[in-house]
Order: sequence, then structure tokens, then C-alpha cells
Amino acid sequence: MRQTIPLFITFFIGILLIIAVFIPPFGELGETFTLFFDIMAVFAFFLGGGNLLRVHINKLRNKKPDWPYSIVTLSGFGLMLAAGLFKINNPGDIAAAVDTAGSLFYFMFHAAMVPLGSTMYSLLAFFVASASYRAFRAKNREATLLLIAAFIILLGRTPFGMYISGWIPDEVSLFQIPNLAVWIMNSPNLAGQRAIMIGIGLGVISMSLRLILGIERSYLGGDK
Amino acid sequence: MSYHSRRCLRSLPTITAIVSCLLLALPFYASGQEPVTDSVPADTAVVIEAAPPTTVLSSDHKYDDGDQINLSWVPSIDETLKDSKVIGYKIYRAEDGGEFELLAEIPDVDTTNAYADQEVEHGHKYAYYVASVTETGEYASLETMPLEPEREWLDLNKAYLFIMALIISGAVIIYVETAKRGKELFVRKIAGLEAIDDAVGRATEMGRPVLFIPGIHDMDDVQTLAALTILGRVARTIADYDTKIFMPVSRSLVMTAARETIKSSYQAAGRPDAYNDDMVNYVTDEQFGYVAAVDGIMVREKPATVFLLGAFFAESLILAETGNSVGAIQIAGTARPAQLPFFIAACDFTLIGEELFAASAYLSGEPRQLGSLKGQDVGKAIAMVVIIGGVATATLAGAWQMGFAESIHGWLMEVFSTN
Amino acid sequence: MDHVSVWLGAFLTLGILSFLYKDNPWYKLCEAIFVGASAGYWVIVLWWDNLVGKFYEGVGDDPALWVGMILGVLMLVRLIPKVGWISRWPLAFIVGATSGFWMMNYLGSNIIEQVGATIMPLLSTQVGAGFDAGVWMILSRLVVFVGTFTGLVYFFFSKEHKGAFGTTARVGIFFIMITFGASFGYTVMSRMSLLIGRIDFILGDWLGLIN
Amino acid sequence: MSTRAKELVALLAIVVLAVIAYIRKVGGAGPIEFSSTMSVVVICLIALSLLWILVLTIKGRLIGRRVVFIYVGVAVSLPLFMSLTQKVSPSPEVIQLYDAITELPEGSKVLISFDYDPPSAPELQPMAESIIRLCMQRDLKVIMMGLWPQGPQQANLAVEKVFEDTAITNKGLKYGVDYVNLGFQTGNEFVIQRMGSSFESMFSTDYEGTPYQELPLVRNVKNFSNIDYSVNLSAGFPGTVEWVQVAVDRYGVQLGAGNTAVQAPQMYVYLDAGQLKGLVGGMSGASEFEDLAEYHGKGTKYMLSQSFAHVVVIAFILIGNVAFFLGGRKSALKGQEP
Repeated sequence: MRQTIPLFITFFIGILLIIAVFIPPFGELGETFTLFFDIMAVFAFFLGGGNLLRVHINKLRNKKPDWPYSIVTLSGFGLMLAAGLFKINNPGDIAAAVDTAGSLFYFMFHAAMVPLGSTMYSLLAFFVASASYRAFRAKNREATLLLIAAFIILLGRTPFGMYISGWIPDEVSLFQIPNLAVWIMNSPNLAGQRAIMIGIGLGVISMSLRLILGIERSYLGGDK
Repeated sequence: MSYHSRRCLRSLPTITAIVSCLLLALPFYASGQEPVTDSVPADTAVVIEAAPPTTVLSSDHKYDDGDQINLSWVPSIDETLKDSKVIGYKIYRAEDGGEFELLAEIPDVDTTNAYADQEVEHGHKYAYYVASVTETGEYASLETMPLEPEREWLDLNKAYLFIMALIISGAVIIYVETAKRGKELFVRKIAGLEAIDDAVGRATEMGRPVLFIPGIHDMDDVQTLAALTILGRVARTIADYDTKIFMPVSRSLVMTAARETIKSSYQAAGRPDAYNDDMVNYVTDEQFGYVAAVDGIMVREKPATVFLLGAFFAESLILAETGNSVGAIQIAGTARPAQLPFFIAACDFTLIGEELFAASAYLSGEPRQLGSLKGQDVGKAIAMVVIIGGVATATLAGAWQMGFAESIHGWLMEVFSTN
Repeated sequence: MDHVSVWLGAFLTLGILSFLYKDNPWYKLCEAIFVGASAGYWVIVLWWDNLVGKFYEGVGDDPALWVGMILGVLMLVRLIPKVGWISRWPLAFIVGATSGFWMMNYLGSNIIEQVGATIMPLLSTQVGAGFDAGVWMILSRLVVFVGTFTGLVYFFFSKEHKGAFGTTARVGIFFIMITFGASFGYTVMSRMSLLIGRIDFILGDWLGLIN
Repeated sequence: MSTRAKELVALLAIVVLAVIAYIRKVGGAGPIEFSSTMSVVVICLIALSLLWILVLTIKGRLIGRRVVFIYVGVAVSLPLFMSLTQKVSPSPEVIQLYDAITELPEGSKVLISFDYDPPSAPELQPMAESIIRLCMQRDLKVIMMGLWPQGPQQANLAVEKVFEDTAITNKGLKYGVDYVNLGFQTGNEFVIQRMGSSFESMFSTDYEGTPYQELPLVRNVKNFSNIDYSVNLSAGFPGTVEWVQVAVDRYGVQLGAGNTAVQAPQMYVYLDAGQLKGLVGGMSGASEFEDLAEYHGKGTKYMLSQSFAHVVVIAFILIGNVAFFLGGRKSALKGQEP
């Protein structure tokens, strides 16, 4: 019973959304369900946010390693919450959008979250280089092809590509590196992308069917 | 076929011709009223700068929820003149015999002589007229007959999509059923999945935890669902080996779903007591805030094995390189082609696209699940046959203009287009 | 930008960058701020956009939204151990909706569209045009055709990669590898730009050393 | 000295240097610029040290991650001081987008969707600025919106930047008449779908809170059929893929896209199928576009840094591979291969 009802719900809703594609009056069903999902996400956050609070309060209480940072996390969380919920310092008072310029929420976002997020993102530049040095080796034929393609695209995107291959006559201009880079993007890359995309499409269909038909039910938990 | 129906069929062209003539003529007789030209000042001498558009036709948009009417007209004759003063058109509409109101302005006179009115509702009638607009005035056409948009219950434009869905799902279901009856099905080895047991075993030996990252998307992404189905299998192994699993997530819904999944795996392994909610923790929804936290966890907890399965974006390499720097064995998989090269570079095993979705079925080893993999191979085979056949007929039709090839190619293009 | 936010931004930027050296208190501090503030940020976004914007303001016109609300409340039932299992219902709803919705979407955009786009005449620019394709176009079309086909062979699960089938699959993986190489080459560019943006902030906005 | 003491000294040095630089800035000192001789010397020094690393690696001494990191930092920072410029040749997909905009008649409406956030701004902001500038120069009407919460803010920043140019300011463009920012709406691809029937249903007010009907520019814009060209500036999901799947495939919108370099390769599929009309990919795309539009902004300025960083990455791949073939293979055979 405890498993049958959820399995039935999954089956019913799944089939409904598949059929909806073919029935114009149901055309907006997917959209409506997304709205449901968005509303559910708010409630899920009570669980998630609650979990975040619990973990850090526990850390504080038990004086686990690095507990002082939990104070920072909790106060950051609280401050952002207060700033947003009460729209502190919002020039357009409570009716204006929460992220109106000038509000505390706006300030916190731009002065703290933006630099933090952008910098975390930019760490990638360093990791790309270290991965290039360590891992991009022509170990076998596959890796060699990957490398060559990457190399041509990289060169094609710098002026060096043109300098190196400028001597190639215009009749076979395809072999000039910038053109070759474009060709790789448009032909072999396109082919690989297509194969991957078609495969993914089939994978999604098959997995969706397993879920809808209840063949795959690991996410549901046991009968107890 | 009866005599009558045959007779009807024979006279069909004539009837069609008469009906279409009537239809074309309708707008001209539609209304006894004078066209509305009130924007031309009445007290000045009326100078007609442009002719109104003619043959304004409204028609119901087929296969919709009765929420669109298509409008077309023959542009003002002045547009063919060199010094045309027409700068655009205005469309007016009346609902259920009410007042005409401005519906839309179309500035571009060169290209547009049609309009799709999607602001209509099933159950109401709409009449239209179109006016050509010049700098100083408007010149209205005749009104159309009131038309009620029709609601269709089946979108026949999507008949081919329906058949495709039926064939592929049918193949999956047939193979699932075949497998259920006990027929042995062969599925080739997938390297990344063969490695999972060893990877978990390694963590057990080293006494270090397993870190499972299910991507950064919510439950409304199929990749997250795929990650959770794989989690179900991995958690089972972990429960068997009595290893520690740690799973920071970036979405609350994923947290609840992951807890259910792990709990049920522990129950299936007969060790429900070993399960603990703290195995899965919510961190933050923010992409890079989550990455900052996971990176911190990686360098501090030093997991022996890291799973990176699901929807990944820019963070793929940040996570994979940090995991690599702490010496973890990493098994990654995503359906995002742009992130795959990074996983391939920095991880030990990578599930490419489709393999991510096939993984849980493969790992389960259950005949029915393996059957579904066979089913999707049928889809692949169809795609391959269509590609070969399509390219062949297109080439024949292209270079040698062969009639039969042209018709096959034309039909294929009709089937394989979503519009 | 005023002094406070520039200094704060610089402090946080350098703190994150310090992770490259090693895990350290400065990074831990930035991480703690980031996690706390961003979790708070998303609650607020969910609260105002979803609960207020979509539910509260929308439910008048669309009573169906109550379904979403009820499902949401059911999620919280897990906090009551006795009836906790009911919280699987909303989960089942989400799984069903996600599967059904994306199944049809992927069928359209990933399978039908892509197969359709691969059907191209090899020797002519378009159907009915005669032999008007140049050498390069023929080559490109051929590469796309062969690459897509062999790539699909690679993903085939029902047959061991052996013999002629194995060779075809190997050609397929070659194409997939070229795709990855191309993505990598293209991506490197993007990654560098992000860093350039940050360095521009440090050297320009903060320290005023560059224009 | 212990490691800890060394670290503290380094930290202190950074703080002191920063304070000095800041005081210098507050004192009104201008930016530092390298002369071309100086630039060449710096470039040569970097090249020499890379050679040295090559030698080290061949000898079997793999350099650490931190050294690689320092190189990246240096390669990105130093070019920002240099006064060298670099020639670009626009690629066909960038030209296609440029042409699509320049071929629009005066007064046409261009919809620009800002689907990115500040972390992706270094790449996409230069595009946004030059596309908006081009539209305004050519007297096109610009309608801006965002599927990402922070998109509309980026839109405003871009407009502010464009207005720093007196040639644009002198046109006396009015908000609400010549350009408008509709703001953000949650719902990802469904927002696009709803916009297919009515813009107003998704954006009842603009970003400032002005009701849709009070904005002369959009008052008569019902849906996509009133838009002449659309540009989507995208850093991920929701982004170009969704715009193509919904706006192009369902509503026949003429769409061009500006993408981060990561995403751009996936868009060639759509470009090839004609679903996309024009694509600007990454910073090099941005600098190509700036070149076409004859305005040299941040895209051009950053491009030198980027080329440098590329060369460093290429060098590291080369070094890694040369060492692998000349000496490292042995270690690979011994099973120490990373």
C-alpha cells in the first residue's frame, strides 16, 4: 500500500504529461505542473534550510572542528533572511521588488555574493591549466584525437593560428588554422554532438519509461 | 463505395471551387456598414493617400485549444507604387458583436500581411478589419464575418510524433516483457560501471568516505533522476561494505529524495539501523556557494571515492580537479556534452551521455531493467536506418532528381520535423 | 563603487583565490559567508517569487495552484514519523511529471530534430539541385553523416564491440573524442575570460593600477 | 623560518602592497602602462621561463600545481598593462548576427534576453554593450528582459555603459519609448512559451514597476510576431537551447545568440539547421563583433589577456606531451602515470 499509491501517482502523472502533448486543451499542463513544482520547492526548503541550521547549530554545540565558521554561516544566513524578508533599507518600501537598488539585500548580493561567486567561477582558469599540464596526454589514439582537435580550436582562436598557417595558399584555405577550427566545429564536432544528443534522447525515454512503469523504484524507499 | 458517395466525390472539385469563391467574396458582403475611417478629419477635404488592404480573411488555427485565429490580407495596392505612403497596418477586432478595438499595429509594410491572433478564447466570436496606415490617416478594409475559434481534442499535426513515441516506447516495453519471461538478454560491459564496486571497496579499505555529488539541478531535471537511480545501487554496495557515504546537495528536494533512496538501499541490504539522515545534507542552492563548500569538504575529509553524476555546468572541472588533488578515485557522468571533456581529463571513469541514463538499469542486473536498454537500442537502430535511408534518398533526389527518392525523402522530412 | 564594497569585494576575491595555495582560515571564512548568505538569498527568492509571486498572487485566478500547495505541505509530513510515508506522494508526483514531460521533449528536440537535420544530400546543396556541391561541402556532409552514424554505433548496448561492429564503434568514439576536444578548446577561452574579469576588478577597480 | 611564518610574511606583504596601491589611487595617480619595448621584454621573460619548465619536466621533475597557477595569474594580469593591440578577423556566424541587426529597418523592435549572471559577465557584458550600442546607433528599439534573476541588472549596467558614449546620449533616447527593461520572470522555458501568446502576461510591469500598458514601446507588442529580431545572451540554462526549442521552433522567432565560449560549440547544431541566425561565441566573438561595429570596448581590451592565457595553456599541454614522449613515458610504464 505504501508503495502502491506513490507508484500509481508516478504512473498517472507521467502518462498524463505524455498524452498532454497531443491534446491541445491540455497544452499548458506542463506549465501548470512547473508552477506546482515551484511552490513545492518552497516547502522543501523548510526541510533543507532546517537541515542547514541543524547541522551548524550541532557543530556549535558540540564544538566540532571549525565550529567558529558556523557562527559566520548562521549569521550570514540570518542577515540575508532578515534583509530580504523585511526588505530592510529598501527605497521603495515593502511594495517594491526585494532586489531594488539601494536595499540591504541588493548591497549584500552585489558586495558579497557577486565577488564570491565570480571568483569561485574563475578558479576554473587555473584548473584548466593544471589539467592541461597533467592530464591531456596523447596516451592513445582517442586521447590524441581529442588533443589535436582541442589544439586546433585553441590555436584558431588566437592570432598565432593565422601567423602559423598564413603561408597556406588560398585555394586550400580550409587548412589555414582558423578555417580548420571552424570546419571542425561545423563538421566532426557536429556529428559527435548529434550522436551524443540522439543517444541521450533515447536514454531519457527509456529511463522515463522505467520510472513511469514502476520498474525503477529505488527512489521510493522500502515498504517500512 | 455507394453510388451517392462516388457522385459526391466526383463533384468535389466543383463544390470546392464554389465554396472558395464564396469565401473569398464573403468579406465584401460581410457587413452593410461603412468602413470606419474616423481618423480622417471630417471637416477638411478628404485626401485619400492610400488604398485599404483587400481580401481580409480570418481562419481558425487548426489543432489548437481554440485560442488562435489566423488573419491574412492582400496589402494595399499602393504598396506596389514607388511613392507609397503606407507606413504600416492596424488590426481592429470586435468580440461577440461588440465595438471594434485596436488589436495590433504592424509597422513593417514590406513583409507582413498576416497576423496570428492568440488572444482569443474558445466560445467567443471575433470579427476583424485591417486598415492601412499613412502619416495622416487610416484606411479601413471591410470587416470579416464573425468567427469562433474551434477547439480540437487531438493535435493531428503531431501524428508522426505520436507514432514515433509509440514505436520507441513499444520497443522498450516489449523487451521488458520478454526479459520478464526469462529470456537471457546480452548487454555489453560499460567500463565506468564495472569500476563502481572496486571504487567503493577502495574507500572501505582506506577507511575514508565516499562522496556522492548529484549535480546542481533540482528534481525537475532528468539527469538528477538518473543520478538518484544510480545512487540507489551505489548505496546498496556501500551498505554491504559498511563504508561511510557523504552527500552534500544543492537542492532541498534532492535532499529529501536522496534520503529516501539511501534509506531504502540500507533496508534492502538488511541494515536499516546503519542509516542516518546526516548522510545527506543541504548546503545552498547557489551554484558556486555549493562548489565552495564541496571543495572545502573534499580537502578536509579527503574522500577515497568521488561520484560526480548528474547535471553539471562550469563547476565540473573545479570539483573534478579538487577531487583529483586529494587522490580520490572519481567516477563521473553527465548529459552535458560541454562538461564531458573535463570529466574525461580529470576523472578515472566517465559515463558519456546515454550511459548515465542506462547506468542504473545496467547496475541493477535485473532482467526487466536490462530489457529497457535493449528497447532503446531499437530506437538507435531506427535512427541509424533512417539516417542511411534519408541520406541515400536525399543524395539520389539531389543529384539525379529521381522521383521515388524525392518522394521518400519528402516523406522522411515530414516525419522528422517537429514543426 | 564606494570604498566599503570595493574593499569587501577584494577581501572576498583574494580569500577565494587563496584556496589555490591551500585550504586556510581566510578561505574557510569566505566559504562560510558564501554558504550562509547564498542559502539566505535563495530562501528569499523562493519566498517572494514562488510563494508570494506565483501562489499568493496567482491562486485567485487559478485555484489549481492549491494542488501545489497541498503537495508542498505533504512534503513536511515527513517530520511526523507516524505518517511520514505520505511524504512520498509529492515525490512520486515530481518524478512522474519530470519523466513524462522530458520524455516527450527529448523525443522531439534530441531525436526527431537531430535525425531530420542529418538527412542531407551528399552531392548537392539541396534536393533537386543537381551536382552542385563543391569538394569541401561533400566532404563535410560525408563527415557529418559518417560521424553521426558511427557515434550511434558506439552507444549500442546489445552487441559487444568486436569485429566490424567494433571497428565502426571505434570510428564513432573517434568522432566523439573530436567533439570533446573541440568543446575543451572552446571552453578554455571562456574560463580565461572569467579570471580576466576578476583580475580587472582587483587591478582596476580596487587598486587603480590599470585603465 | 617555519612555513607558517613565511605564509604570514607573504600575507603581510600583499596587504602592505595593496594599501600602497590604494593610497596611490586615492591620491589621483593614473594607471600604469607598459611601453611596447617593456611589453616585448616581459613576453620574452615568460617564454624563457616556460622553456625552463619544459627542460625540468623532460628531466622528470613534474612541476607542482601551484607553479602552473602562478603562470596563469601572470599570463592574465600582465597583458592588461600592455598597450599592444591585436588584429581580429570576424567569423561567419558573428557576421551573420551583425548583418541581421544592420539589415533591420529603422524603428524595428529587437528583443534582448539577458540570461546570465555576474560571474559570466566578463564574456557576455561586452557583447551586450556592443549589441545595444549598435541597435541604438541604428535607431532600433530595444526591449530587454531576463530569464535569470540577475539578468535585468546586467541589462541596466550595459545600457549605462552605452550611454557613456556622447554619440548615443546626443540622440536623446527615452526610456519606455526607445528602450525598455521588462525585468525578470521565473519559469524558465515556460516564460518563453507564455510570451508566445502574450508578453504582458509574463511582464505585467517593467523592471521599475511601471505597468506594461504605460510603456509606449511595448504597449502594442502582443507577442513574438511584433518583434523583428531577438538576441539571447546566455550562460547556461535556461538559455539559447530553450529559446531555440520554444521561441524558434514553435513561434518562428528570428533568433541570434551570444554565448559563453563553453556553450557555443553546442549551438553549431542549431546554426547549421538554420534555427539560429547568428552567433557570437565567447570573448573572441565579442571582440570580433566590436571590430565589425567599429567600437573597441572591453572585448578588444581583454582579448590580449585571453590570447596570452591561451598560449600558456597550449604551452602546458605541449610541455606535458613532450615530456611524456621524451622521458615521462617510463614513469607511465612504471604505473606512476597521473
